[in-house]
Amino acid sequence: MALVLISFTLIALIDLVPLIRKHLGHDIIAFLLLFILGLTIAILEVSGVEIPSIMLLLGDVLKSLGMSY
Amino acid sequence: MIPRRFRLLAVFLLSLLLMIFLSGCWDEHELHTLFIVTGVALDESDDPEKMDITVQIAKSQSKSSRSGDTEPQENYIILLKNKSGTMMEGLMEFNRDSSRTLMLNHNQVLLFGSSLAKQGIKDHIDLFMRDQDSRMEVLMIVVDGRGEEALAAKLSQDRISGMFISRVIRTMSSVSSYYQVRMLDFVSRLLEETTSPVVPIVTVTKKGKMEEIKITGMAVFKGDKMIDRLSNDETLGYIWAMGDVKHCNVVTSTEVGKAVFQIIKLDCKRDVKIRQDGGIGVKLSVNTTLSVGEISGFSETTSEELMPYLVKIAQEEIKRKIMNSFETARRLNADIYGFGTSVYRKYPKEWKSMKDSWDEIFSDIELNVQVKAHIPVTGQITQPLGMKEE
Amino acid sequence: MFFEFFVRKIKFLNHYRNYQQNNTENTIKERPIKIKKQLRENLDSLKTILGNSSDLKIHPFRFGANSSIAGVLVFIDGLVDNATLTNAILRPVQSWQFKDNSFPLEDELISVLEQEALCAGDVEIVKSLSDVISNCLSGNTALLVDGCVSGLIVNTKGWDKRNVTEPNSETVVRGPREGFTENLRTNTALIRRKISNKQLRVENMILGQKTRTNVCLMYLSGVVNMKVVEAVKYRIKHMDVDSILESGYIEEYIEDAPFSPFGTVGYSEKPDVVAARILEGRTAIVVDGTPFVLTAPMLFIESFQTAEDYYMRPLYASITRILRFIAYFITVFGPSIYIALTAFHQELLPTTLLFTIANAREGTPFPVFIEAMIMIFAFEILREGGIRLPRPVGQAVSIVGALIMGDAAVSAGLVGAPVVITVAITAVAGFLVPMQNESGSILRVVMMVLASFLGWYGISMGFLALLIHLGSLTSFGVPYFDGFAWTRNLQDSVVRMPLWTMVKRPKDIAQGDTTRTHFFIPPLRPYETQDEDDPEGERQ
Amino acid sequence: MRIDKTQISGVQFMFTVTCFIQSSSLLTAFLSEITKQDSWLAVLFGVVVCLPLIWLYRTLMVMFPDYNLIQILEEVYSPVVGKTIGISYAWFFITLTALNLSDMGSFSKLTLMKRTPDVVLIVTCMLVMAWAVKYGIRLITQYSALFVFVAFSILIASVLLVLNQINLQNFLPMFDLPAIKYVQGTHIISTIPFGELVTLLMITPNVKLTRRDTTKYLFGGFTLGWITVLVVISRDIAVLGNTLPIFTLPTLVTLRLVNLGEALSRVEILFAIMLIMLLFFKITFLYYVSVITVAQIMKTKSYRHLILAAGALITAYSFTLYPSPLHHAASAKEITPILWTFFEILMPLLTFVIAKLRKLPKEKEV
Repeated sequence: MALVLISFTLIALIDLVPLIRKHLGHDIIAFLLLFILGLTIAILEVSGVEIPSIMLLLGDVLKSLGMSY
Repeated sequence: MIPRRFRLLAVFLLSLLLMIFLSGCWDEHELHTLFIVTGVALDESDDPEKMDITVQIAKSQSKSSRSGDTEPQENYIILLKNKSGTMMEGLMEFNRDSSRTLMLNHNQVLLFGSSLAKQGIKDHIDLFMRDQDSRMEVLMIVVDGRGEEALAAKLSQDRISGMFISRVIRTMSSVSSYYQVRMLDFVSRLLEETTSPVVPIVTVTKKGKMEEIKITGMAVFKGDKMIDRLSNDETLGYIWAMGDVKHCNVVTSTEVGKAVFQIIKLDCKRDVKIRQDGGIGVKLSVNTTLSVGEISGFSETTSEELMPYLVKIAQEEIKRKIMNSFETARRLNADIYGFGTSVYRKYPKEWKSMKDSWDEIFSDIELNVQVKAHIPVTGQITQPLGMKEE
Repeated sequence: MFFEFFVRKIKFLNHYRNYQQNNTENTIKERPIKIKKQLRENLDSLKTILGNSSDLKIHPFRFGANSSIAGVLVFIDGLVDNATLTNAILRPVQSWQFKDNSFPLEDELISVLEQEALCAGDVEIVKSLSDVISNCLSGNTALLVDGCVSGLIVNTKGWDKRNVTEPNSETVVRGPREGFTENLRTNTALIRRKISNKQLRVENMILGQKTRTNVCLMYLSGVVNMKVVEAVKYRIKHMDVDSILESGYIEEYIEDAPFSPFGTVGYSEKPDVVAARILEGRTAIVVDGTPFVLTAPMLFIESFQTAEDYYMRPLYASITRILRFIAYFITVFGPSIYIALTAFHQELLPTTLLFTIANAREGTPFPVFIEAMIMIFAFEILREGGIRLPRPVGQAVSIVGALIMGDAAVSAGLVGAPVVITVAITAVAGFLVPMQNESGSILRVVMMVLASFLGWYGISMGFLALLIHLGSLTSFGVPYFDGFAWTRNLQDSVVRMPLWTMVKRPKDIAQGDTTRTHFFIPPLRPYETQDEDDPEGERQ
Repeated sequence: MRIDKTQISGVQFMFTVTCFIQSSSLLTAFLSEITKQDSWLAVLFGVVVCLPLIWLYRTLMVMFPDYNLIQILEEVYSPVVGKTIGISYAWFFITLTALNLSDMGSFSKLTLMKRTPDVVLIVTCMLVMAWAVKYGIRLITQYSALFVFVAFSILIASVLLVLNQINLQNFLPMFDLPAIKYVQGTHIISTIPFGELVTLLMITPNVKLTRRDTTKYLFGGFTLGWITVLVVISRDIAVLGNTLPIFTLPTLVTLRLVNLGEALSRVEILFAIMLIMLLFFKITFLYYVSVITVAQIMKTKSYRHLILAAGALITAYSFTLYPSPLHHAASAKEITPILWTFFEILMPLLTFVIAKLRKLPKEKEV
């Protein structure tokens, strides 16, 4: 957990700070999008929450549509 | 661009992070914490639920303790034994009870006591296939008697019997690759369902203070259970029928004399056919190049007659041996040749109906062996001593 | 606290960078002091400027009709050649007579002296005392005459210098044996003698506020990539350095990647090597006072090309070059692979070899990594010891170190024999590529650390990271690792093709005249004459 | 707007294609489990199926030489629709990266580092890759030729080394499996290694080639790639025979069987080196493409700031993809081919048709 937090803090320090300094709106949004998504998944993962596999979910959907081997 | 200060700071901190991550060394195992396993033997145990597991470990010789050359044999190997239901449990127990971890990567041979082999070995080899540590090319051997005896054997030729057996087998595999039964080959045969695996069988005999290990034929399996064995002679017939033989002797003796030929090259073409009556006909055309190794007798034959005669008796002998071993196979109803697979490859459609009744079809196979021998080389002398002129 | 230090350091670097960028053209220039009419005044100010240095010689004399004119010779003792001084200046000036007995006036006197009296080829008129001083300091002699506001500078340079000898750092079996000396002019002359081409440019500049070192930029105009020359000049101009004692000083100020283990400026001690590089379109930087001449841009592949590669026949040269690549690979990855194999992946060793190693390792007290580290460390100590010591003693050190210590350590069971062998091979392999010795020693340790953590995986990652780093490096705008990108300059990369196949100069380095020869001409066979049907007959 | 300004040459482009296909060719278990001894036939079918597909990609590259895929989508559909499709592509690329990354992790774990946690292997690898992505497309593609060269030499060496164990009988019987298996096998091979070439459309602006050269290099690279796949699969079938389907890494087992005397055994490390290198290349490329895609959709000034965040996302995401390698294998056989068909075949085809109908690109024709 600590490691995850440290590494994400580091990433924010490295990339976000200069972005904010330069006032690059688009870049900040793109960065935050990726960052928050990654952080959420990582934290959920570390704290032991079972994250459903997207691939398997999609597979179930496809199967229910009858598209499968 | 990222400002320089952040970049430097980042590189520094990231490498720090890396260091924290890396400080595990999960896979590090130094050599002196390992036991190098050179042989594993599985035997029947008095407890029917369990089996006896023996592992042979090559002991490393510390330099300082290498006092003299005449060290007792016991110091070269360590034997560990225990009794357990499955292989995995056995290994766990070994690791618990010994000062070092067992390393199976260099395991040379997997020995089965003949009594265990008769009960079936499929369940015991699963671990060896699944575990990444062990390799598919480990040799499978059946020991006449108990496998642990072979591992404990003191040999005059090699200090470690596991290495010895694997070297013997590898030497034999230059004669025919069918002597070398790796786990992969065994599994491949098992997967073919109709084919009976054959595995070399070794016998340990006492010879003074030392022991001797010899290959004494092949164990024939039906499924994963050993049912019988081929003698050395029958084994020759078997490998000739499988083809691709080099450096092998053909010993013939007739009333007029004895001749030993050496096979330079032997190929066997196999042709399976579905007969009119639904049975299978197999035609083996053996094409071989021989050299004359030794001739004695034949004093009544002239030199012109000699060569055709030699060819004839060699052909007959080869054919006889092949037929011999085939009869044994038929008697055991074990398709050691993989005829079933040949049929499957040639007639995949018909095969589906034959597969289930293969045992009956096999016992009804019509085998037709044709041998063609050439003897281009007679060795350094052309005729045996004392042969008639003209 | 630790971070604070780091941040401060980085802040400083940043600040310095800005300073460098703003500080384009305000190098401190002393205001020139004019030469005065009174000789005495001049001498006084000279003495105050130079302080009463004992090697400053001021030689007063009189000349002209009736010795009516007072003059002085100003020079630094030891830097001037006394014979030249006497024969070129003193004797002709003192015996010189005015032709028409008319006494030339002041400044006229100086030019008359220059044109008529002096027996020297390299004479210059200067008007400021600072020029006088700087010239004197570089070995010239100044002639000042009472009543004149200008002086004469005569080239009398003649200090003790080393002869052109065979260089120690790059010895050859076949090829020229001369090496550069510490003297700038000798060095430029050595290059000039190899390339007597009108396009060879020599640009002079003086660097170092305190040392005032002469530095020459040499390149073949029309062949050289002018962007590189501009970049070199630009970087040299922005150097803010007070002393230059060796070309390494300059190298550090102009290189592309100061923190990389790989040097991006080449150097050589041999005129033929430098000449060859200039002919390929590189720029040479000759620095006074050192026999090492810098060349830029430098490619990674250059470290593996030796002068002898081109003097030997191509087949063997290619083999030795491949050998050098393998050696470099061994020197970087040797110990780490050993660690990975013995501590992580024993399954990859052949069984018999494993027994051998296991026997050797039995009873040694340290883990493999520590063992290898100790041996590498010991080797570096021995090497350093051997280099700095006088040669006979150095040999003794290596004998003691290599033979006695190594053997004793093994037989005492402190380290295993295989690790000694590995380190020894690694060390020897490193000497095959002397240019990359530094990077080799650093990377070796890095790889060992990686291997000790992650085994083969660590080595693979290290290798890939190394590739990335190499790929990202540039030397004066030219990709550093480009010779290995497999798509260009193939005739002279991993193998050396025959010289007649190298039709083009290396890409990116040369610009303009990139063709070496116009035709791809293999050697003619002796019986082959210029027939009509010779497809290449028209090349005549 | 060009986010990454580095340029790559035609040869580099060609070897990139080859490298890309090669890297997936070595994990052939997906295919060999289904089509068994006829896998090589499936590869050939796949090649035949993919030739028009590659031609489609090539046409899109030639039609829009200055646009990457996202820009093409925005041009062909309206910006809003294009962006929506673009986001789905972003997901596709990120998922591809994550999939390959977890492949890399599990492969390394299986062959080299049995007890090391996945996280360590993946994070280490990701950091190195982030470093590579930072320098732009040129850096990584300039090594494609080297990697292809190494891969080919190892491949040839491995074929020679197992020559004595090859049994051509293992290819028999041909066409014995139900037809649906061949369809499935062909589908897998055409979507998993070959169809992933759709990612190349993201680097079109970095490749300045004429129409002819594009065709030449694209198909040249593709040919080299499929030949590798074919050789690898045929070799494995010839050596392993009917045991082929039971192994998770057939190639590794094949190389383990190499045994020419005691010294020349245990060469599987070659395979490990090769696969790590090739996978590294592929993941770096995909990583780069993912970052560029996100940057393109969000219209950012530079992509460099997104590298680490995207890397973190991909790393975290790769752990959630499949609960176990078994699921991975099952899904690769049944689900992924169908899903990928949308991105790799349908979408480009649709785009092409609509672009033709709308007579795009308009001003470029001049």
